[in-house]
Amino acid sequence: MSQTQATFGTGIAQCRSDFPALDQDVNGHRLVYLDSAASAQQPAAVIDAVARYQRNDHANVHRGVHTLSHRATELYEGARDKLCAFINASNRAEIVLTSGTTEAVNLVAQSFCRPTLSAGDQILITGLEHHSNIVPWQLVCEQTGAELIVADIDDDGDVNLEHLFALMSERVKLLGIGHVSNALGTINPLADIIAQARQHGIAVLVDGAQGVPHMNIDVQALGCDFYAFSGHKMFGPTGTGVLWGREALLEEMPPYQGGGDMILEVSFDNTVFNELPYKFEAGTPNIAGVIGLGTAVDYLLSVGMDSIYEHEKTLHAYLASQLASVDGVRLIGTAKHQASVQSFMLNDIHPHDLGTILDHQGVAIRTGHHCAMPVMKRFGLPGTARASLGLYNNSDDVDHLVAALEKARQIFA
Amino acid sequence: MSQTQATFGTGIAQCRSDFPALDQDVNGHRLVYLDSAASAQQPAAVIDAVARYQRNDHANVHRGVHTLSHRATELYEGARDKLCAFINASNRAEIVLTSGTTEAVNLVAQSFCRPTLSAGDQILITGLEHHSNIVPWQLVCEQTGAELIVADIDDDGDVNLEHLFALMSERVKLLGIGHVSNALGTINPLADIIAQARQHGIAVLVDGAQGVPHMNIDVQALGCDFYAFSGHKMFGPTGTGVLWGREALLEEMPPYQGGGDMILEVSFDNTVFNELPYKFEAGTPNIAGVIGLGTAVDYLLSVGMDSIYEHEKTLHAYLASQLASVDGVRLIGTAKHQASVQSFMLNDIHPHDLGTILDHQGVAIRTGHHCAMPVMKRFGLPGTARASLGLYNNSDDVDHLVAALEKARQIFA
Amino acid sequence: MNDTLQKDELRELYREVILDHARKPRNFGRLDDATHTAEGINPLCGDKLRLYLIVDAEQTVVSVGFEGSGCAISMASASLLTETVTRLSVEDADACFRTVTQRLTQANDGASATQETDLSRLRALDGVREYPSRVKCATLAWHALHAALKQSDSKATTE
Amino acid sequence: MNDTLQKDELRELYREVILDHARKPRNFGRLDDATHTAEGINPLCGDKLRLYLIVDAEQTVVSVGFEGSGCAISMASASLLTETVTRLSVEDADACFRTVTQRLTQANDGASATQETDLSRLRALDGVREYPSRVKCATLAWHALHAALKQSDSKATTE
Ligand SMILES: Cc1ncc(COP(=O)(O)O)c(C=O)c1O
Ligand SMILES: Cc1ncc(COP(=O)(O)O)c(C=O)c1O
Repeated sequence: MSQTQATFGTGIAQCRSDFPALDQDVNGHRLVYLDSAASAQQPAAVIDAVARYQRNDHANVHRGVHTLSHRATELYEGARDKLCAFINASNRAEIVLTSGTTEAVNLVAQSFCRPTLSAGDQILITGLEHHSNIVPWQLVCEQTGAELIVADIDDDGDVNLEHLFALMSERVKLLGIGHVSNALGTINPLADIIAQARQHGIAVLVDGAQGVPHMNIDVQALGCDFYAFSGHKMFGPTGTGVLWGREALLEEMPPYQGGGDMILEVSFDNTVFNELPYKFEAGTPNIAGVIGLGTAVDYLLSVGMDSIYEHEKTLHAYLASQLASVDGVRLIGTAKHQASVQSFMLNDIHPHDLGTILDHQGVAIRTGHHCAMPVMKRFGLPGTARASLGLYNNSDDVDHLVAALEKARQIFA
Repeated sequence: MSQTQATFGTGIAQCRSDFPALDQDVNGHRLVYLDSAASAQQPAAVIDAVARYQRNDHANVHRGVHTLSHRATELYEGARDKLCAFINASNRAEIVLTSGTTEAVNLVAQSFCRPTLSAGDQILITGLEHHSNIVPWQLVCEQTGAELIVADIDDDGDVNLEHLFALMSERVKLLGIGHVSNALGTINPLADIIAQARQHGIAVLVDGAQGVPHMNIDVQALGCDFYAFSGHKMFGPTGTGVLWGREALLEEMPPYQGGGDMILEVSFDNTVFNELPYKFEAGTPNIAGVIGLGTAVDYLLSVGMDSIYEHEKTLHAYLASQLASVDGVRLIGTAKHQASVQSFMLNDIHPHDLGTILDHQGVAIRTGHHCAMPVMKRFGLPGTARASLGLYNNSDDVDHLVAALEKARQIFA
Repeated sequence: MNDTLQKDELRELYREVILDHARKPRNFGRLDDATHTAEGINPLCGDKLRLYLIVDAEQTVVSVGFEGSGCAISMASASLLTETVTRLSVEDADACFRTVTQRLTQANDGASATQETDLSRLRALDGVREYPSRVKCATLAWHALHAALKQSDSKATTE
Repeated sequence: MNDTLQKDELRELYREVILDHARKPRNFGRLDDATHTAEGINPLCGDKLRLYLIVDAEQTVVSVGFEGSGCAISMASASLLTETVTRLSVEDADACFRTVTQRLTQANDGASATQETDLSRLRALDGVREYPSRVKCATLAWHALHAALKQSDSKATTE
């Protein structure tokens, strides 16, 4: 069925075999997994690290003097160190482990914003955001009387920078902005945006869920205040994530949740919170998941973030051009800089129907609103079909997708 | 080194071999794991279920039309159904999946209490509680001006019921109480306590972290309003947990976190939250972990909760009597009804030193405050040594512990 | 790869009658004088529709309309629904809800004997049974029907 | 099981001198006229101590005391600390902090040459190196020393 041979990404091409889930047939066809933006597959190294940990080293962390507890703590805290280096945080105290991007954003909304926001203050986001970077701000605005304001996006799926900058003022206390749009693939020009926000004294949270898996991240160079991302999108386990925050800000913030591990001393009159990052990590963490996430970091580094970025850039260009060449396909999201994601429509076929027809041919794409309903509304669509790439995809996958679309056209002819 | 043969628990005895982590040497000795109250080991069935899922079926849940997404959703929601039946919830909508007990308690503090508490109101807990059932209430009391009040415990480690009942009044909005104390093993007489609370219209949250792994739980029979527990204490993965709540209460509560999956519809003016239980499950959940937790439920049911309870009851009695027979040992926690946990001191040896000496002989116990500093303070101790049992322990483990204590006595002679 | 078999299965799902109803839904539009109405939402794919019923004094559904948008399966199912339940008693209409949901979620199609109603046109939906992830689309309008018959304004989801 | 070897390793950790210092800590008690003080907390095992220093005009540590409770290792280490740093210059005392923490956390014991101070009594702590989970106990008092020398009242933890 494949029309061309993989013509690029050969250096990275062998990575595909590291991912056991990709080596299967679905509905009688080789699986073509184009849904990594929703959740990525894991290399065997990650799956095995988690299982090995459970078979040999599991115990609760931080609180035990026995050998297993010590081993578990070393592995768990070792993963934190890896994450710290991976995004170039200045200090492991800045790596707060969460259950995902969503919890990380909620933590900032509740611990950074809620105590200080009041009526008249504003939180600024863009029209591109994922629900996880919208609803937490809506909730805190409702709780405090602050106002949520939203910068428009244009027809290509770029944030309208003029509008965004015009909305910035001293009233704005925080800007929440995605690194890469999960719906349209737009890479936001963060350097400019953050520099501008700085001038107004606006704190910046970057939703990096779709950034981290695809490019080298240096939080210090970015200049933001918070950077949030999820383990499961970067080939690590579900139920893991990171909130990176500047130490000085985290230091000032009250804890988010109460419980074990986040305190130094509890009495009924007076409770002393633990130091960073533990102040924000209440209860038994996802130990196995975090250890797996550390292995995912090792894996990504062994492949090389720059190779990944180059590979995906080339492949995305191929994806976009091949899709555009299909009769009746309309690309949704044609921003100047895009990464890994391409949304589209085929004639008037509802994306959900398209998803079923492709799945029937072994091609897994996502269809629907992609947790970005405002983006859909902006384009007047009920949803889109979205193909998204991970480091393991190749041009053959794209060719399969295109071939499968032909069949959809026939059925709905 | 073992002085007696395992003389009971033979029916359940073969379970031990289901747990790979128990089959190892630590410091040259067979591992004797007596720290399940901190975190339990996993049966191979759970470890394998998680790995199998990652190798074959992983994708994001709820939002996808393709085969893997459908499989993942079926497995994930299937686990919810298992949990629902396991604790006899009346309805799967009442099973809110969380990252653990700690998050579950914080959810109730923030979504149930915070919107309605005000100065003059009270939250009632007992002197036995784990930090996870103290600090979330402290935080919400500070946020709302409500008062945290605490029922005393007596010298055996029983809650002083007279005091507890005397503290109940219409001012008390919620009682947070553990099912089983992780520090002292006390099983609270929940039926009486909940009945009494009901008379004052007090909502009751039971911290079931140490209940679920050891006995059959029927939340409807208990009559409480919320029941919280953790996956990793019941032989399931870390990063998983459950808040069970009465549907009518959950229905009224605002969401806890905002994000994907917990909404039906997002626009910048108006966001419609999803129905139960999804309203409380923002973001990509710990899919693999929850699937593993479902397998842990299968495992527990296959062993039988009543057998587990009986086995551990006998073994706990043996543990307590063997410990008490060691010269210089003082039991901490001698409540009428105890489960699975025994704290103790040996002469004036600091528990931490004891932990090291036992670990050196392959015996893993926990030492310190067990995230229950108020209990330690009550007994005037910096911490205790704590041996805790899981279904896989046997009398041989107890004998090893006792033998290892002899060496500690010699060193500190 | 056996393209023929697949195409057949897909054609089973997307039968001509389904495509036809999806493209030209019958009874599409709001009924201003509706006595019963309910919204159906499928958060998975964004299907969203509102059903309008006019029930007369004899408890007969005299008129049915719907508006909304969604995939071919949900639109066709809603359209077929309007044709099926018009002129039925409220009781029979609600029995249809049960029959259809059972029929689509269970392997066999045991149900339809429970009533007199002519459900033959609903056979068009049978292909959905092979696509469990699409059953929600096919049943959405029926859940809305059930909700509408229970109360006058409510929201149904298939989650 | 080779009980002899083990007993030896444990005896290396719990040497007589450690047990002696733990049972009868030297310079135990609050110094009311302290010029510098800091608290050390090890949340892991609940070790908690407060160190008091009197530093004179020449920047010499003229007196050291501590109070608190903890395991044998942390108590003995604090007791040994008070004996070691009394009469040292502030600079040398702080150098001790670095030497001890390095010595206990690194496999080899390279450090002590960096200064003139007599650290011989601290060899008693060397057994701790085999017990990574106990290093925090042994270094707790030293972290408090470092914190005390930096500012007049602060809290140190070994997390
Ligand atoms: C009685 C009790 N409550 C709550 C918790 C907190 O559970 P987790 O750390 O899994 O959130 C624990 C365990 O640490 C516990 O033993
Ligand atoms: C851009 C973006 N932000 C946030 C999220 C939320 O991440 P999670 O569901 O892992 O919390 C996602 C993924 O769903 C995303 O793509």
